[in-house]
Amino acid sequence: MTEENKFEPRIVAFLCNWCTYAGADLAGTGRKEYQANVRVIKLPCTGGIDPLFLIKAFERGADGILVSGCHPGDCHYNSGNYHARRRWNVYKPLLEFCGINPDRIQFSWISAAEGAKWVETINGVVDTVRALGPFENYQKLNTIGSDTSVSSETG
Amino acid sequence: MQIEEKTKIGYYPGCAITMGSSSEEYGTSVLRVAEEIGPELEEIHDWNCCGASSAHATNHKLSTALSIRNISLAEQSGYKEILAPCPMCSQRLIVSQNDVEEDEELKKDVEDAIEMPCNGGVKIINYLELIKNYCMDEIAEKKKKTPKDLKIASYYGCLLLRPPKVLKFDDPENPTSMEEIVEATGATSVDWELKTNCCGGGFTLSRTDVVLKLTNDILECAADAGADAIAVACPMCHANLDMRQKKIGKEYNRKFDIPIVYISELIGLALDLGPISLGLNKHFIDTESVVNAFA
Amino acid sequence: MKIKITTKELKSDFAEEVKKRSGIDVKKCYQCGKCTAGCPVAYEMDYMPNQIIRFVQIGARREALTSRTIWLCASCITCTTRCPKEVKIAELMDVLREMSLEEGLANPLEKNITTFHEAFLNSVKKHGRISEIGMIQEYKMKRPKTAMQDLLVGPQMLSKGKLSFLPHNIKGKNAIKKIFEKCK
Amino acid sequence: MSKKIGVFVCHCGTNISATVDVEKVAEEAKKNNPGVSYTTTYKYMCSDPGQKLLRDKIKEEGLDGVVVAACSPKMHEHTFRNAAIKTGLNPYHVEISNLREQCSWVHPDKPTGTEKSIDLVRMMTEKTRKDKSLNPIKVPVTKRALVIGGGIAGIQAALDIADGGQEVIMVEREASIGGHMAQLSETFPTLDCSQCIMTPKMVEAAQHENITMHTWSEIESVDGYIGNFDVKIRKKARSVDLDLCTGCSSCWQVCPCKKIKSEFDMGMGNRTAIYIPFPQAIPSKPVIDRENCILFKDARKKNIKPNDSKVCRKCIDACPIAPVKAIDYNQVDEIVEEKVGAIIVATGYKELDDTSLYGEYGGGKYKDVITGLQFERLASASGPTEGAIKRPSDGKEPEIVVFIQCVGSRDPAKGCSYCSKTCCMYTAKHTMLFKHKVHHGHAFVFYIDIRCAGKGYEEFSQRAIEEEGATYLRGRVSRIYKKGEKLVVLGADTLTGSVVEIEADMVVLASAMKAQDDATKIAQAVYIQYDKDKFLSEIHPKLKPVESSSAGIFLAGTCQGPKDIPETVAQAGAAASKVLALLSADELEREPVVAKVDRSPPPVFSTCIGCFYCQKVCPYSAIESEDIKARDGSVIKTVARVNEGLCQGCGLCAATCRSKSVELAGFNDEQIYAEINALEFN
Ligand SMILES: Cc1cc2nc3c(=O)[nH]c(=O)nc-3n(C[C@H](O)[C@H](O)[C@H](O)COP(=O)(O)OP(=O)(O)OC[C@H]3O[C@@H](n4cnc5c(N)ncnc54)[C@H](O)[C@@H]3O)c2cc1C
Ligand SMILES: Cc1cc2nc3c(=O)[nH]c(=O)nc-3n(C[C@H](O)[C@H](O)[C@H](O)COP(=O)(O)OP(=O)(O)OC[C@H]3O[C@@H](n4cnc5c(N)ncnc54)[C@H](O)[C@@H]3O)c2cc1C
Ligand code: SF4
Ligand code: SF4
Ligand code: SF4
Ligand code: SF4
Ligand code: SF4
Ligand code: SF4
Ligand code: SF4
Ligand code: SF4
Repeated sequence: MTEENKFEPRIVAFLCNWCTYAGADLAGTGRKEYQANVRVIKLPCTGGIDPLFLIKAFERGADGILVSGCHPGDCHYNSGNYHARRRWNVYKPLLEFCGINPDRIQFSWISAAEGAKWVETINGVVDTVRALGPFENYQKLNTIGSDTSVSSETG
Repeated sequence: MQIEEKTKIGYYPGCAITMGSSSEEYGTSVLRVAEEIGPELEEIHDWNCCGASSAHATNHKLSTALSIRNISLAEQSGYKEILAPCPMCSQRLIVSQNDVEEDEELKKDVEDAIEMPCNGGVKIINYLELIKNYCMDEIAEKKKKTPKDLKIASYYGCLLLRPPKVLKFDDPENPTSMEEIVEATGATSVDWELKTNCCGGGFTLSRTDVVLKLTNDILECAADAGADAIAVACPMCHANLDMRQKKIGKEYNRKFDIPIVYISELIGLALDLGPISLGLNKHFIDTESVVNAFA
Repeated sequence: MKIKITTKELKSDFAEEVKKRSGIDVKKCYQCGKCTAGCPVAYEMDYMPNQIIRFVQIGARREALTSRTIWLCASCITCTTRCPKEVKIAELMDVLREMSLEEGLANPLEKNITTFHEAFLNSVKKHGRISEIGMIQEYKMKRPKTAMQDLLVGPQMLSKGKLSFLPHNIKGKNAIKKIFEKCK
Repeated sequence: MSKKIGVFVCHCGTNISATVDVEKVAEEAKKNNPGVSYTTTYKYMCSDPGQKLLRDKIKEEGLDGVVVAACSPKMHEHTFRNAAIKTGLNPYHVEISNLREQCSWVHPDKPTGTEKSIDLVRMMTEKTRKDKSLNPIKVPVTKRALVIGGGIAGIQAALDIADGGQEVIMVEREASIGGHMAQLSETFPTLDCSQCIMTPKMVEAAQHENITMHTWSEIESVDGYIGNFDVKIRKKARSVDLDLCTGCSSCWQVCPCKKIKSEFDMGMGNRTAIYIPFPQAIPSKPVIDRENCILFKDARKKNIKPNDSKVCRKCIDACPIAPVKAIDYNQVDEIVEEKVGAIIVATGYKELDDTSLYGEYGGGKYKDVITGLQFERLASASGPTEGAIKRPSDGKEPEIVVFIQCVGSRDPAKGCSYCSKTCCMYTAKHTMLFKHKVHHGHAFVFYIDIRCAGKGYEEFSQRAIEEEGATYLRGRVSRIYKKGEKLVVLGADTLTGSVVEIEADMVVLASAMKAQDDATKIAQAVYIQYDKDKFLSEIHPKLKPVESSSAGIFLAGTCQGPKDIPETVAQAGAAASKVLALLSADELEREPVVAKVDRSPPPVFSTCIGCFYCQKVCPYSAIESEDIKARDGSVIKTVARVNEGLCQGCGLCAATCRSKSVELAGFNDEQIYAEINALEFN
């Protein structure tokens, strides 16, 4: 159990440049403290996120992922975030198929003005994933080898 | 009417510091020091009480008339300057003079009441001003004694300085004139915070509790700043700090033994005038330590 | 504390009346509270000095004239000295006291103070100068509850020759009486 | 060939170094990373010496990739990329690790912050390794500007641009330009008559040879990009031919529909169905209000063409223009297309009019509870009462007027947290105007704070109190109810701790300045952002206050947030100068962060399979189709191609393309995977 307590989830956040990244900056400007488990990757738009990026991140050891962009209707590129969401609907079964509990991937809309929401969201994601425990499927894959079958978390 | 101009300064003691009054040692020492180093003071003939806080607190016109009568008397005697060592008096006289200057109607009413004209042109000064204007060189010249290690907190109170726009004397928040005089006597000035705070003034009889609180604050501050004695230039401040000091101590559980000396007494000591001739025996809190410092 | 202020009060020209009597324009006060902050007696007052000004501003005549504050004001003029808008608060207190007496509104809880002023002025009226002992006597008689106060101080003062039994009478005693008459 | 990467870790004074061990970050950046050939830390990287250090080291160490670990890229990415240019290094080999906003400022624990910083730097280092040189894209500039909105902001901006020698197209939704300023009586802080200073500007704009004005018009659509916008303007059917009409007034004098509430007068006065909004309107030519005109109503009922209706026709009969009348009932909307290089949005504000919001103030039930703008119309010499202050209910002169500040502003419970910034001042003004007109009147103002920060403003509000005798009461009004002819206002004066009850004759609400109802529509039409209150967003509140998030589109006036006329005019001037700067060049450079479709050598030509999914998702219609032809002209393949002028670099296409044939420069898959791989979580 002590092992459990020590678990610190590793979170990757894919953020759009215009809204959420700026929102995260604002949290900084406002000196709003949050859990340090997150590593941010900035993209012009969440619509430009290839779902394979997410799978790759899990493969590299992430325990959870946040994708966050502008509010609907506020997208810097008009409709990018909408596409992101739609694509997510298409790829969700794919991720589940890959043995990834969809709770490990969260989406949110955080505008450049919502520093506090960023803090709330990121803390939420960290807590959720902490509760889910480490995502070990891919690590096992890497370390043990291909002969071990991967048990699906979602089952 | 032809008035003969005088070089002497009109002396307005006011009720509190005349002989046989509660603060007579102030008057005694002022006159004694003036005898020694000038300037020549001459009591204004038949002066009356300025009405002090009771008059201005309840009747502006009366307060003004009572004060102006004294100024008009001085005017008629040809004085160009009046010394009023009691700050209450000097403040009342100056404010009244200012009020009639600003208010033509008031001036008429007052002249009618006192049945004398009031032409202005007489300057009213307080005791610190007198010393600063006339006596600093004389003190330096005629000083005979230098106290050993005597730390003095200069306490101005309110009325010497306020209202500043009318009195136009020293810096109302950080005055220094008393310290300059203290240092001229050879004593050391201590830096302390409450030197312009109010002591409760005229509430000594009616709201003794208020006076006790305010004077306690002042005594504590001076004591904490390391003062051996407090110098004052006001009979009310003196009365409140000196006469009530024991009671303050009792009320606030702190024993004070801080002599309260008039600035004129300090000058007198430096000039080596006898302590008794300065009235130093009339204090409630023993002044021996101060007298001894000049030995 | 709750006061109800209605159009009648708000429209009354109390402020104008005060201005006429004293030249003090309370409208200038923007209620910053600096006067109160520096007032040595504020801790004892029922209304803060700035509230007294506020009462005058909004025509709350009764509240101002029946307050204990106006009597507790020690006339130290700290407030006037520091007011950023150059409102003469201390001087305003004078006017309010005057009006309060005229209208018989002086707060009975501060009777000590009003009595003291009376006794003081009576002495001046009688003699032209203060007879301290006479004044104290009058005051103590009128405020018997205070009679026991300062029992220790009085004799000490006498022994030090600081209280004389003889009043200082001035020559122009009558002139002083006249002044009192004319300045009623 | 492996890159030589330099890592520069900034202390930012102590902003970073207090919670991040910068030395350790620099050290770790080098460890196990042969690509990193140089690391250092520096107190202030963005300072001149900091930039010089960067330049010197690029040259001395022969760096061909740089990571600056400092503040947010939004702060200084530009600075450091520009520094790189001076050394000859392509700026897109410079990347920023955000150690300040997203690490040191939010993680006070030093070991934690240090560990995260090390990760962030490693991720950027890996990305940098994959960075490619990119060259700015040059696009031509159409030397003409569009100004949307003809209030004082739009007029000022248009005049400034026109005086600068460039052409301006101005689009105003209403029948006249002028906006809210034309409605005002006298204006703070100088109390000069609004019309007197406004009208000359309106006339000047109308007559300026460089300004083309479209009133009664709206933006239909905006396409294109900075320097090259295609604008479609809908000229709504005015029913009056602006070329023929002389503004003789015959028509509106005869119009029998006289009881229509005038929008310009905020419903305090009436107008006819054919009307000019106000006497000084520009153009001073009428429009027919088709909703209310008898003839149009008849035509709608009978479902016939308006001109075939036989009812009324008084206006056309009165029109003296011959042989063709200036009135044309059958006129239809017209779409005008314009090309412009820059756009200024100056669509202004609206006054809070949702009366239901304030049920406690009568919720619109009491006629004598009016808004600030209504009071302006009452006080205006050219208003419905010719400047006399009269109660709407019975036309009597009010003696006691209560003004309530912050109505709809600073009221989070009613959904509005911001301060409208102008109402403290205009309320002070209103009390003065009232006192000037009703000498025996009493003005009472309920306020929470008096916010009059501006040159001469504090003095202005104090004047209202000290000289003009307005009584200010500190507190918000809780309730207004009617008692006979009077309105009882229940408020408080928190300064005395008293309940205040005023029997008023009239109440004026300092109603909030709100964003226009269609603000979001305009924002979406021109691709710009807006804030939680629907005011249009500037890109940086301090350093780019008139720039929107879309290149080439600028903001002026109250569409960006509440402000008064001086500030509006200043901002309009600023926006105009930005436009003039933009239009001064024949072509401009754009960031090369754009998509590109693969072109391979024959026989493949392109990996693109021509599915055009990318085209479907591109929000800017930047994807075109291109035929790859053989020498003989026969089409070998039809593939996608990105129009670099239109592409805004969102990356949607790249994420969509299944054959991985389109990639976004600066954020290609290789770069992103490099970042992900660098996570080193395992
Ligand atoms: C009661 C009151 C009193 C005031 N008094 C003063 C004062 O005394 N002094 C002072 O300095 N300021 C005062 N102000 C503030 C002043 O009104 C504004 O600062 C100023 O009018 C803002 O001008 P603007 O051009 O930004 O907006 P507006 O005046 O609102 O102009 C916007 C224009 O854009 C048009 N428009 C809107 N949407 C579109 C669209 N989609 N397409 C085309 N056109 C569109 C509108 O029709 C309008 O003509 C007052 C405000 C109020 C509410
Ligand atoms: C304590 C404080 C905190 C502040 N905080 C903020 C804040 O958080 N956010 C914010 O937006 N604003 C803030 N401000 C306001 C901000 O400082 C000013 O708005 C801004 O600096 C004004 O810039 P400026 O260029 O007009 O003037 P300045 O910064 O004063 O620049 C004027 C320059 O001109 C030079 N100069 C002067 N006279 C001459 C001459 N005769 N010849 C040649 N050169 C001359 C000066 O040396 C100086 O370099 C703050 C101000 C203060 C006082
Ligand atoms: S200091 Fe002056 S302005 Fe401030 S509250 Fe007192 S009187 Fe009013
Ligand atoms: S004059 Fe009165 S109100 Fe003013 S500070 Fe002194 S005691 Fe207070
Ligand atoms: S570069 Fe950024 S982090 Fe470094 S000193 Fe400048 S502002 Fe601070
Ligand atoms: S009558 Fe004809 S010309 Fe005259 S204003 Fe009307 S439309 Fe214009
Ligand atoms: S047709 Fe008649 S109602 Fe309609 S605008 Fe003309 S005059 Fe007015
Ligand atoms: S400007 Fe004044 S009245 Fe308007 S919202 Fe702000 S504080 Fe309230
Ligand atoms: S999505 Fe890819 S393959 Fe399809 S047209 Fe676009 S670039 Fe070509
Ligand atoms: S990146 Fe692609 S989808 Fe986005 S604007 Fe450019 S071409 Fe269109």
